[in-house]
Amino acid sequence: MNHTVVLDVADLPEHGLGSASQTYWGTLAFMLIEGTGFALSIVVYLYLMSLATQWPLGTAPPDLLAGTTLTALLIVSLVPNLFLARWARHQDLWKVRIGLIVMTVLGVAPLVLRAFEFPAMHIKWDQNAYGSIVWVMLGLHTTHIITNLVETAVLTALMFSRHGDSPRRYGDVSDNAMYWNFVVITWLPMYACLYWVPRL
Amino acid sequence: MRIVRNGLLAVALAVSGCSGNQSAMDPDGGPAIHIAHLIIGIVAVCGVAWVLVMVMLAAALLRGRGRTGREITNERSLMRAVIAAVAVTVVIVAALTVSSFFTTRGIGVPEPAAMTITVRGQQWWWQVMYADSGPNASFETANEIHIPVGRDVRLELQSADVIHSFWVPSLAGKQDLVPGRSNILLLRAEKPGIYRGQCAEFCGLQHGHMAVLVIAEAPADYERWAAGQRQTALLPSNPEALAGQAVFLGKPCAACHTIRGTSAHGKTGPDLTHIGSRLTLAAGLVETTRGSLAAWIADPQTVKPGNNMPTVALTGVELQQISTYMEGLK
Amino acid sequence: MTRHKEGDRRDTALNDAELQRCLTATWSTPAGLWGALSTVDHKIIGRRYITTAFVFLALGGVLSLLMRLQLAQPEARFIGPDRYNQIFTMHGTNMMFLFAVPVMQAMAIYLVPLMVGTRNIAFPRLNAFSYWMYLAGGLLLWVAFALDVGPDVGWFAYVPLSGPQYAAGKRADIWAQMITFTEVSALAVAVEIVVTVFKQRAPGMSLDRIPLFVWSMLVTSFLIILAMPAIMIASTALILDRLVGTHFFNPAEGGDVLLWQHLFWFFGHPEVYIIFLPAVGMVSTIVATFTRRPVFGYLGMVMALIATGILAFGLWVHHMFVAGLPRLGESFFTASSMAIAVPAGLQIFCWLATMWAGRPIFKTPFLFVIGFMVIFVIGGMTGVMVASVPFDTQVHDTYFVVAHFHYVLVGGAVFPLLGAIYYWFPKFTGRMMSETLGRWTFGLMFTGFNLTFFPMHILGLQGMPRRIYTYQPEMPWSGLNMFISLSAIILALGFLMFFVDAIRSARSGSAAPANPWGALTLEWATSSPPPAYNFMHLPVVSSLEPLADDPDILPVASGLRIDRRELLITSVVQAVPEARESSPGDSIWPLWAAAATSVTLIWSIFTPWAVVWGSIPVAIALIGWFWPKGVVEEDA
Amino acid sequence: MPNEISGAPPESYFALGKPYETDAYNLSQGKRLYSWFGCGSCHGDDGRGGVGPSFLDGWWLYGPEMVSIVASIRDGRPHGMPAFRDRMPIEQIWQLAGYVQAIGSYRPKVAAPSRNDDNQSRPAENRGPAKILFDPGPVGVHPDQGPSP
Repeated sequence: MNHTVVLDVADLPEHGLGSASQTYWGTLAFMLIEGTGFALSIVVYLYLMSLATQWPLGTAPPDLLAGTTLTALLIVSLVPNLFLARWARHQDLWKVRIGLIVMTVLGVAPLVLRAFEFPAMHIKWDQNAYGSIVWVMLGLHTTHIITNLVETAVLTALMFSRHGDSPRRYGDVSDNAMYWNFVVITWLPMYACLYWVPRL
Repeated sequence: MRIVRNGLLAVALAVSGCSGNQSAMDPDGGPAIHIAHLIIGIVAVCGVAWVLVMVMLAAALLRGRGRTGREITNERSLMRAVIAAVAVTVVIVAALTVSSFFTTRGIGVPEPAAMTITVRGQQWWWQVMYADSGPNASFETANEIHIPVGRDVRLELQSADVIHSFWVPSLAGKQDLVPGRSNILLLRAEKPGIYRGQCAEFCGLQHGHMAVLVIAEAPADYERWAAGQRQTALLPSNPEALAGQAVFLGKPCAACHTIRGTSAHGKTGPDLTHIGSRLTLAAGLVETTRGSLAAWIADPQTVKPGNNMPTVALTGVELQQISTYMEGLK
Repeated sequence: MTRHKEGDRRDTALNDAELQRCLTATWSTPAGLWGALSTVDHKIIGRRYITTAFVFLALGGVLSLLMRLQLAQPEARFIGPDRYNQIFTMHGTNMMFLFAVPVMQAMAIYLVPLMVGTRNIAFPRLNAFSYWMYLAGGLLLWVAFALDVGPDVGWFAYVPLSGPQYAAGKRADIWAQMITFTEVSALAVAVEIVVTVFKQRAPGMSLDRIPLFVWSMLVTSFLIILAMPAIMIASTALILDRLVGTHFFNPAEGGDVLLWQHLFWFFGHPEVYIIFLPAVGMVSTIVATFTRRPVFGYLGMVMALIATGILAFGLWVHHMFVAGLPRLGESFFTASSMAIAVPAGLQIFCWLATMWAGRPIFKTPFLFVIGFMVIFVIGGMTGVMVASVPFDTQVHDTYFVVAHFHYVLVGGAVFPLLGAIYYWFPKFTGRMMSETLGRWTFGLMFTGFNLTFFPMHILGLQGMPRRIYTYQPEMPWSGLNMFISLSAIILALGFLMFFVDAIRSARSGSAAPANPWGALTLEWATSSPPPAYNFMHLPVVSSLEPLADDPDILPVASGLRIDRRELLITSVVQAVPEARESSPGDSIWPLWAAAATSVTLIWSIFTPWAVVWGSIPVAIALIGWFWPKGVVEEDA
Repeated sequence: MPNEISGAPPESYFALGKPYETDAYNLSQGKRLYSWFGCGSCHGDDGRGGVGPSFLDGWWLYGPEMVSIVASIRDGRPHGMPAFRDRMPIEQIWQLAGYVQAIGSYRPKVAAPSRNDDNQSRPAENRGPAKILFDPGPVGVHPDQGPSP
């Protein structure tokens, strides 16, 4: 088959940024998968609640302190995160490095608070179905914090290496920031569900 | 009583094989008759629709065969045809939905006041509890449900272990027995007969051997049967059976089975108070005879592999005695 | 952005031979074992995927023959209840999770990048990873079966039967963990396909110029993304119940056994469309080619695909009509289940209109499509029947339903798939399959299938339940069962002939030209089989049928780099070029990552700590995977 | 399985990989036998004891070996444990012994029956309830009461 050239693409950039990047769309797709998972876990929670005669089953509603502090911390962490995303767009190496270090610390802090959240539920996973769903929801979200933390830490290391100053890395940083927004935003309905629904 | 039952059995044998009929297309119960009409209706409509589609397919294929040049087809009339076909589909589907809805209402849920029988599914048999005639008169049987003809019977379906499904196709559609829940099913036989059913939800090893017989009798016959079942077990009259009773009570049998009127109060296995009066053994697996009882007791795991009855070590004589005793528990 | 970097080579000034040599050097997979293990070429992985899926099809077919042997006579003793339960569970699980879904995705892995005119799938390393995960999951299941620890709780694994109390041992855990493997691989492929279709379409391939097969795979991928998390939650809850004593499904402690069914069928019903929609795309493609005209009502077809995808999430309760849910709610699900007949009908009518207006050529792929029409419409009709609550109370969990879903899945998916294999075989291998054997295969399968499965409708109405390992001689079922078992041999012969034909043709079939059928989509614009780089120049598209305008001249783009794996990123709606993007090179890390993940998942059947310790090697493998290696692909 | 006075298991038992201790089928059969034969009426339905000693406190009056558990069930023990010699075949005694050993063991077994679909009063069998619930009691550890957990 003969070819006739009708389009010259030589002037296009060698790497797509933002919505022109595949990883951006891939991250969105994975967020859709995980978001569906989070939503379903909330549905399971509400379903079990609808069957129970009293809720929470056989225990008091969870203590608010640890969970609320964590929620506040997560919301606050959005601010440096948004700055980080902007610096990444501007490809400002030093600011991105600092932002990543801040975000790594802000990834560890919620894990500390999370350790107090499990006991604040006043129930273990093997006591009844309420305990099971509560532990699974907390566990599911904790896994996401940990994965994002590892990713942030690896990116931080990368930004200090010779591979750091490249549009590809800045793209990774902004995708990572987008993912952290997702981790924070999905927590909000879970927080409402875990801490406030039992008090209704 | 026995004569009546044997008569019934003979009729059932003549009609549809020795286990009674088990077919959705051979309905003898109110709900099943309604559903059978619906089935015939939907199958007819869908059958006609299928034939029409096939005619169209054949016509379309034959029409263009061997055609060479690209013929100008009138895309607009094609579009009109497709839209019309979709519209017809919508109408058919809506009509079927409505007719299905009305059938559902027709077979509805019985009055709470109707005669109630509790059926508990167990791996792999049916525990049947009659309790509607006062607390003293309650009794229990297994794998066999007697109901009076022409009366609504409300089955309360429960499960002791996994999910089972109660299905006697000639009388009604199926309904699951779900652990932790209680489901209701309306059963109504329009004429006397023995209706076979079996578990329809996969429930483990012996899911294939979990049959239940519904025996519909004239109300008078039913009352006679129920009166008999309410009695405690007869004290055996012949010495062999008496010896069998002693073996039964001395061996672990009594740990799992109840025989009312004796010291056997086990709850794990079926109530054996009137086991000799039941048509089948091991949930419809074999006919109740002295031989089959002996075979079952001697080696239940070969007769029905995986079932929950353990082998109990018995001598030949003990086996003889215990099966005589069982057979006599009418 | 500098226009030309140093050492940066473009495809503009080269003659064809030189360009081919350079592209081959950049894109081809090295020979040898290491190359095979580290390749990220979507065509190699796609072929591997397809072959593996067909091996599982053959194994699943053997299982079905064993079941037919056991059921041919009443109270047969060829297979005991324990093995039989494993066999039917394996058959269902294998066919759904290891054959039907993977094979459809595998076809997409091979075909979608070609049909949208790009050089590799998006995230090719993830693609390699997904294949290894799929293979590991399949091996887990079959090795377990060979060791007599195959799952025996049904492919639906209803609790409490699959729960801690009634499923002793590790059989149910193996089932649940196998689900995790296939889930991971299916989700990964779904993401790749979505991104490939969104961002890598040839310039000019706007949404209304996407081939119907690609549309169907796009909708399918979204179904996977939205449905699979449900089974992920369900199987995790099951494993937790069994391993660490949670109470999701324990009614005594506030759990619920119907929760499992809701979650399972919220996944399980879309699963049917995950299998069926790709087949719809295949049918559309084959119909268009063999009637010599575009499919009638492109917009309607796309809308029908999307409508089916949306409705698929509103029908799950029709699997639970006899579980004792409120009747009024059930009637709603009757209506929604019936409603899906409308988009399905629309598609059927559009194909009929295409055939009516076209010039049909009766080659083997088209024969399979005709077989599909005959069989699938019956399956659709019985689907309408079981959607009715009262009707379903009589046929649910009987052989009627067995017949119904085999009509839908074999008729609706396997027939189009086999047609698609005959159709694309020349593209996959460069050789034609035998037309004579193809006709025989079709004849045997069509006859064998209908003789095998049609009588099952009658058996179901006669009261024969599913999943029974035997039945008693006094039941009136033995005649039909023997007939079915004998007919199954005809069907098996058809499959055998297909396998013989495929293997023989792959070795010594007649050589195939680039476009043997005169088809009009982009995958036929390159040689058979395509080179490692798919297209010498990336095509530019200006209509729905890019090869229709001028069959000899292909409009293309130029200016891409050839010293690195480069392809074009285009915009989502209009497919306007946005960037030249590199595609990752071969890597062994996906294999290590899959191995580490597999060990973790299998280990976690035995102890929950496996998740903690196993995540360390998984993390190391993933970091190794993503850490930059300083190659040209990382230029930007 | 053997039924001699000592009750020592034969070589074949070890050659088969100690099925009554490691095989989930036998363990879950043992669990059913535990309830069918009314063990719970003295030892508690969950094994925490009552009239008879608890299996979950980490203490074994006659040691945790299979042979001694089998001997206890088969021949009975002083202070009220009846002999089951005539009530169940020796194979079932071994299954029951395996189950009792599993719930009282100091570490969870790989294969064990897991929780019941029932009300829970203790952790599930496969989590090693005796390890979790170990209770040295108010007077501390008795060196004469079997191996310490």
